[in-house]
Amino acid sequence: MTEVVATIAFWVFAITAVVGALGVVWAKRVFHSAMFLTVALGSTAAIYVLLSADFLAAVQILVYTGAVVILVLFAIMLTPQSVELPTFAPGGQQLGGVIVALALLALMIAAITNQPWPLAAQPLDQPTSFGLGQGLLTTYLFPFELASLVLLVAMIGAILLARED
Amino acid sequence: MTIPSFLNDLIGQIGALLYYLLGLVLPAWLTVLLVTLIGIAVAVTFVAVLVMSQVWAERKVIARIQDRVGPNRVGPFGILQSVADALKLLTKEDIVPANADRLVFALAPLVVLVPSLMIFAVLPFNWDATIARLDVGILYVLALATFPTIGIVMAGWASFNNYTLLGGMRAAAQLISYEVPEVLSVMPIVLLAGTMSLWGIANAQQGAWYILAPIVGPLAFVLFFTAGIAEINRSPFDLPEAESEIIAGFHMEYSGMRFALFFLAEYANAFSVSAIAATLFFGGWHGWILPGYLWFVIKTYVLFLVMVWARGTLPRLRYDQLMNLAWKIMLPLTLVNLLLAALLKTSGFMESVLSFGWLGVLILLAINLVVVYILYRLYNQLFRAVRGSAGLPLLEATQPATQGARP
Amino acid sequence: MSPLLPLALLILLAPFLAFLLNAFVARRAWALAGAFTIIGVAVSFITSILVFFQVWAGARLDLTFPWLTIGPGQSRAVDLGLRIDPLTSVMMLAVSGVSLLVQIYSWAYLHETEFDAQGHPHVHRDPGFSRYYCWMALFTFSMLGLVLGSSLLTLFIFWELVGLCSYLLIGFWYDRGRTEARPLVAEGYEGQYADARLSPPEAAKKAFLTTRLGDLGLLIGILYLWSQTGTLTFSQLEGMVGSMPTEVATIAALLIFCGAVGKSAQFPLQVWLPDAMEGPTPVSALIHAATMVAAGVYLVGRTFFLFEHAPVAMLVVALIGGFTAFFAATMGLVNNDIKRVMAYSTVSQLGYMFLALGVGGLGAAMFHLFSHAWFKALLFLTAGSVIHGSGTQDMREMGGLGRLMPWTFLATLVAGLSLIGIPPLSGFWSKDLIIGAVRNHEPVVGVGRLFTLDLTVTGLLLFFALMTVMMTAFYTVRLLFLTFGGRWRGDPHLAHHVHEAPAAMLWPMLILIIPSIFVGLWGSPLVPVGHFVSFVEGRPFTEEMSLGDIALPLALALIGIVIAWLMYGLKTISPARVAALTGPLYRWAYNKWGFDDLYNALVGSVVVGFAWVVAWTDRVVVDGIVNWIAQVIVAIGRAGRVVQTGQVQTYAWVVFGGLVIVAAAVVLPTLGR
Amino acid sequence: MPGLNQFLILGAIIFCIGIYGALSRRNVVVLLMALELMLNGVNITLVAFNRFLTPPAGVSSSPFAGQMFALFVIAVAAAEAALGLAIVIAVYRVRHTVQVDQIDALRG
Repeated sequence: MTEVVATIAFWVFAITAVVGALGVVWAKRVFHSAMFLTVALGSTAAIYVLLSADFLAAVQILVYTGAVVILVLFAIMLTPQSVELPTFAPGGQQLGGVIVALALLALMIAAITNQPWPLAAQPLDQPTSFGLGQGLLTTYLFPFELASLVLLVAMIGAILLARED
Repeated sequence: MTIPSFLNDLIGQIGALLYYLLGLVLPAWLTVLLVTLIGIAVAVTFVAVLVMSQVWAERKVIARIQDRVGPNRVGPFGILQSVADALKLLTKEDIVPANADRLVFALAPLVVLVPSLMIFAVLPFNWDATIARLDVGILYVLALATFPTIGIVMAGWASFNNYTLLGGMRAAAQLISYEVPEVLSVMPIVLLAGTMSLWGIANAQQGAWYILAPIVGPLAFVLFFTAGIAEINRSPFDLPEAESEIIAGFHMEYSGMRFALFFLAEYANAFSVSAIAATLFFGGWHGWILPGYLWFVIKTYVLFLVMVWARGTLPRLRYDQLMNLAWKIMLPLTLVNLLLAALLKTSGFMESVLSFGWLGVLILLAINLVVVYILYRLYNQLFRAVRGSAGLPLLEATQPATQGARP
Repeated sequence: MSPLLPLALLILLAPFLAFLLNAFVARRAWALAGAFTIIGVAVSFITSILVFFQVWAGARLDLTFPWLTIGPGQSRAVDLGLRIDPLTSVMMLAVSGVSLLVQIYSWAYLHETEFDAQGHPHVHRDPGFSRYYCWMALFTFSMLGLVLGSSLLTLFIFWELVGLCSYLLIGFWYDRGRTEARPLVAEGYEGQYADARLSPPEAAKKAFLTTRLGDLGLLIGILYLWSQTGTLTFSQLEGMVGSMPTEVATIAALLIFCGAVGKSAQFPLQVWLPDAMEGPTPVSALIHAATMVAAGVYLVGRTFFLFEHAPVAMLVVALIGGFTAFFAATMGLVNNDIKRVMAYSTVSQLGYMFLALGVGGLGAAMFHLFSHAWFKALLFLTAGSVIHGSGTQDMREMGGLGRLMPWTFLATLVAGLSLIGIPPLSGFWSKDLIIGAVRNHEPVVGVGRLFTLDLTVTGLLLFFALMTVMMTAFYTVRLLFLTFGGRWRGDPHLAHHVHEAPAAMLWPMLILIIPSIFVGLWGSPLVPVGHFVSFVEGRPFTEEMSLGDIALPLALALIGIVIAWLMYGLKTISPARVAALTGPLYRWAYNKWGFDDLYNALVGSVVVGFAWVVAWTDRVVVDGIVNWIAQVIVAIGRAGRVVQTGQVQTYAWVVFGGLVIVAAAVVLPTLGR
Repeated sequence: MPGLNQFLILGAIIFCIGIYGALSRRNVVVLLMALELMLNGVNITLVAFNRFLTPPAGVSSSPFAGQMFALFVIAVAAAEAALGLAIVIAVYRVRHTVQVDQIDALRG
């Protein structure tokens, strides 16, 4: 029964995610792109939940919708376009982009479907926050510190870049 | 417990009953679906009712603070006043500005409202009356608390109006700034409880509420509550809708039903923030005699009234003051608090004290009172010192106020 | 661990510390700088005395540690280390002792007295005062390290260090230009000219480069020796030398001797020492008379076991030493510059030591080195005081100083007589030992008999030695008469400015008189205690002194004295006439046997020509290639800039396209499976 | 219940859409959004792996390696967004445009 729910949920959120992504790419106005981005990211979070990565889902929302999207909105509002400029690149570039993207997609799908994955006996469904915390402070301590350093540097850099004068 | 057990487990009992009855006639999945839908409906109605009561309470209290009578026409003590308002709003015409971005304009209120409803899913009304005992409950709440920001920005942008845009940007900036201290101020409690699920946290306060944790508890509470108030743009942090500056801010162009949604969301948020605070610091459902959910609701309401009190007494902050408070005062304090919490946890001080039972609780209380008093005196000293030396109050910008705010 | 080790370290570190302090702390504080150096050197002198007595009592130190180990299995080691044995202890005594006195002397010497138009004296300190003491400390440290080194490498390091210090100190007055030839203001020498002299920097470069030639030989020798034996420590080498093929020993010995030749200004590399006199006189006294120039002798003495094993090398040493002694003396005869005369005498005395080494008289050579260090240093100090007092260094402009600066005169007299070899002054004993060694040395190569004169190499060497004795006597007495005898010939205005040296300069000289007199007794049969030679060579030594051995040199010396007396004292023979008679010879000697001109010509033609060719190659060929490459690259860049559209998305497109290709390369092959 | 492949393909699709967006839009802000999309695709893949695959012995002691990676990716993404947008604003302040084809000072 939960199977059914999960399947339904997967397809719903998968489709919303893809639609959101396409919306980001195709929306005429930048603001709409941002909206669609929110949709895509939110449904990604839902997908995480389906993958029983609830902590990650929460973080995803917290970071992306809470911070990244807001920042994007800020940037949009702070950089008004005086004249209406073409939002899309010329056709040739479009075509190139499509070709590359599709080719890569085809290759990936082929690889995914042909790969004999070493599947686990049964999917891993256990509360993650404890394990993640454990890992962050033991095995992955160094990457953890590194990440914090990266964030610090990014913060300072952003401040330096964006300040007036 | 002196009260009958079914009272203690009201919601759960009803749900079970309903499930049983429907199960007699319908296939399983349909039953689940129906019960879920009914649950959602109940939740929404519950919230709506809640909000009405809040609105009434707030108006009454504010009125008393301002030495007025407040609503007293509709129903006894004007209890039904908010119902009337709601009806009025529902029946009003729905105006959309000419060159507004219709879709976004329409979506904005929902984006604001839905998450604030979703938060209710994890509120532990009682040890057995928690809809979802989410493992990452508090994180889930904080995550959802960020959605309204987007909604507000959407509203501000879609209304195609300078004031609304300003309001939206203000809201965005404010919320982004206050998210940081909010999250960080919760962490000490998570550290002490050793879990992130609200239910777990509430459950862990069997012995003593975390407000009693020496220094850590009160500090965390003050920080969290302040940040929470700022998060939901309530006075004194209501810059996004500062009447005297930008008229009504982001929801200036909204009217009727859509405005009602904003309104609803605002009070729902107020409730959920108070509820979370009650859960984190005041032991959720823990109490004596009365059933747990009553305790929960009572605590929540008390905290909500504190919010009202603040709104009634405090003036609105200036923009630079707002930012300075977030980044220069609250953020460092939260970090310090986290450190203290780690010390407390590792020292096992609380456990050892609580081993004395209620005596221990009193000891903790005494400690906290002393600390609070000392800090209060210190703050006053500091305040005077700063005023005396730099001629600047503590909460103002480091640059002379003449330069003014920089939105 | 030997009890000597801390002492050795103290000896080394005291001056080094002084150097550091001077270099980094006392750059402005001149008095402090001087004090540091003097104290540091004094410490090492006292310690050297302690060490000497311990060594006398039989203590030894031979400490080596591998500086780096290389080769298959870290098999071969390059060692550094310290070694103390009688030779070292004696050298340390001389070095630190002389150095100490010179440091004290320099304090006053570096305070120039100048006279303004009214003739009032103005004492002004040399601006480079701290610099001077800084380098002096460094030199003392290096010299002590040189004698303390227990391996050829250690020795070489300090060898180069002393070379550096010599360079720095010769060029101490780097801001002074050349001294052009100027007409003399000296009665009796009207129309003559004081010689032109190099500027200190030039002299420094000359000294540095010339010695570098020899050092190159030494370095090659060290490498060769190491490649042959795999070790550089003296003790191990000494052990191996027995099993070493003679030709190897010979090559090594000759190469090492190259270094000695360079450092000790032996023929044919003697040209630098006279010009090195451009440095301050105390420097000449310490470095270019007593210690550094003697380092060559010490080197040969240190590696003497090698030479003993290589007769041919010994012969070469003897011949070069003898010849140098001879021809340096000839140049000393005719030169008029007081310091240069002494420089030539130094060269010739060093030649003497090499001669002694060449004929197997290690002890004799070392003893002459030891005694010579004292009296030659004294001689230079007196010269310094003379120059300081009279303001000129051309002897023709002096005269009559004996009355004006009696103490200096006394010191010069003692030192000079000791140099000549008048008994019982120290020079006599050491020289006597050498001549004895030469005489007892059995001929290696004979040229057969011609008439009745035994024309063996020994004969030749003996001839050199004895002639040198005579000439030494001549030029020393000549110096004495010209400088101190007669009356003041120089500029009359300066006459009343001539003054005796100040105490700080005087005392070191007076102290130095003592060793100049008594050191010799150590090497004489008169003293019962252990003879110097037996002390240094570590074998019982008894010297049989036939009357002839003493009489012949003495007679020759007296002849020289008398001639000089006649020419410069009584003036019965006019030097001018002598010069006129022996015209070509005189000029030949006066022009230093034309060596400077020869080398200048060599350098001027060959080296410069070669350099021109090299420069041309560099300019045209090398630079040409480089420029061509650069142009090619620029062209490529020009072609390539077309690709750089500056459009981020173009770049990104290329990146992802590359990603696609790579992915295809990875994925497609796997699809079959 | 959908299996590993569906999730992987979903990730791939989102990733490729991100590439397409990054290549075909002109507004720098949109470019950044497309980048975020690509990162999300990667994240989905990582988390899916984490759930469905057993890491080979000795590769990682934690059962949550994949989620850990995703976590770090998110952190880096946040940093990247902050910096990117800061740069965008700085550029806008100088050149008054965020059209990527007008920001070509590096043209050779």
